[in-house]
Amino acid sequence: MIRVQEQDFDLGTELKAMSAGNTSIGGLCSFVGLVRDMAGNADIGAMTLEHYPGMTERALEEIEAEAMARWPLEATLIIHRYGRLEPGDQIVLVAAASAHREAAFEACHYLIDFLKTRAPFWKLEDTADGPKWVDARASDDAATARWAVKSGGE
Amino acid sequence: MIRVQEQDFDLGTELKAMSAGNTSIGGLCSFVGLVRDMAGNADIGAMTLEHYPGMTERALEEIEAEAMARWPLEATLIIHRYGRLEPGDQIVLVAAASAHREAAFEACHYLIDFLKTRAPFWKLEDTADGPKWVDARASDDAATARWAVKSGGE
Amino acid sequence: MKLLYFAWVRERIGTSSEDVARPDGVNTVGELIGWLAGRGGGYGEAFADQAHVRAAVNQSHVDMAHPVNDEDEIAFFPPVTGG
Amino acid sequence: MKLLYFAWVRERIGTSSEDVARPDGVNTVGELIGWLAGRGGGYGEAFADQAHVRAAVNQSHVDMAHPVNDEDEIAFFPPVTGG
Repeated sequence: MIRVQEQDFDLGTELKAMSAGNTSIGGLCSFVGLVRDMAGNADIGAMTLEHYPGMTERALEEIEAEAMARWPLEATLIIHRYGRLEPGDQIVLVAAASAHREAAFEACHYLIDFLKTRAPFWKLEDTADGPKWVDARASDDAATARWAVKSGGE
Repeated sequence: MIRVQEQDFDLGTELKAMSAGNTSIGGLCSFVGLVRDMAGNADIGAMTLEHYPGMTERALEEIEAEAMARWPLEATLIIHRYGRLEPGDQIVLVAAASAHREAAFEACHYLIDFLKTRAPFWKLEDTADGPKWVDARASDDAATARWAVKSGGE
Repeated sequence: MKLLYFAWVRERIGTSSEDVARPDGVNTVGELIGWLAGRGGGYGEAFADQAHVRAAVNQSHVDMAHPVNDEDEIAFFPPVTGG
Repeated sequence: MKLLYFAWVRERIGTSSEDVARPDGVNTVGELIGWLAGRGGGYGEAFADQAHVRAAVNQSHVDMAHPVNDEDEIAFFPPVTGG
């Protein structure tokens, strides 16, 4: 399941709903991304997340479908927020549940890596010099690229 | 933090407590292990987890300390249950929080891999032929061994 | 064609969307960028550094050689920074 | 020495712990296993397949060559299966 929303989400509720009633699940791996204060940059705080409604949902559904095709998963979840976010706020949740822990870990990692380079979101950060668009990071491209050569099995 | 307990734990409460008030955290990765029904083996259901009180806590603390030394982590959590567990029940929670997502993912993965091969727990499964001790899996040893050759960075 | 702009591409151009009739000779995303940049002003600024502009056609990421058609929804934006 | 047994090692021996005076010539975990196995009965069964018995001395995993001393807490158990 994927959701794109402005409001916050409750981590425990979301994760419990994924595994509830499915006793084929042996492992549930999740990752939550949070807005952090930049160390030594007290002037960087809140941010505003812009996205491309329509394409965002498509991109997330594609990433989810790819993970489902690549690993034996019982459930996946992607929730991504947009709008105004303060330090400590939850930005994104990705999770994967499987009979096997390696599949759950790898699929969860895959979801966040591809989301970072494919989902159409843009971060506008508050700084002492005014709002500033965050630059994409080469390390995120590298994180996505490695899945092309890694074996997808367990 | 590590905890060894018979009672269940609330996933959302535990994960929220890890990141509460720490805005240096950019990512929180967690893994929950659950008792699963073996596909095609409806006769395998509940299990009883035995452990070695004292050594269990020591082993988990060591694993946690090793992860803390290897990655730049803001918080880690290991909760492992013992006693009687039914299909769908939570067995174990491991989680790692860091400024960086790769560190959170790798440390979380490391925690569960080492816990599987070093923490003194033994599973006694109910089967149609009576209770049966679960055999250790070679794949768990392999999962631990790979950390010896993998780079510990991000 | 329906054109959409996001993040600093949107800010430089000064609008988030517009309808444009496909000009003669504009058959690819790259050619459309060239034509838009030729409008000057905010468009010139937005497309001055084409290495940092990405495109989607009908809500899928595409490269500069991708064809554009009259009924397409075409979006321009910086490299994404979600997650 | 305080000896502890877990899982099927415990079941085969029939007790979870016992105090034992270190016999002459028993200076390593491996030698202790040999001496315990020589007791026969449940001990013989528990240590028949030594490849599947693991040991801890003072709550740390050790190999068969590890020394044992009079005041040690020494545990024997199958390979662990937690998580």
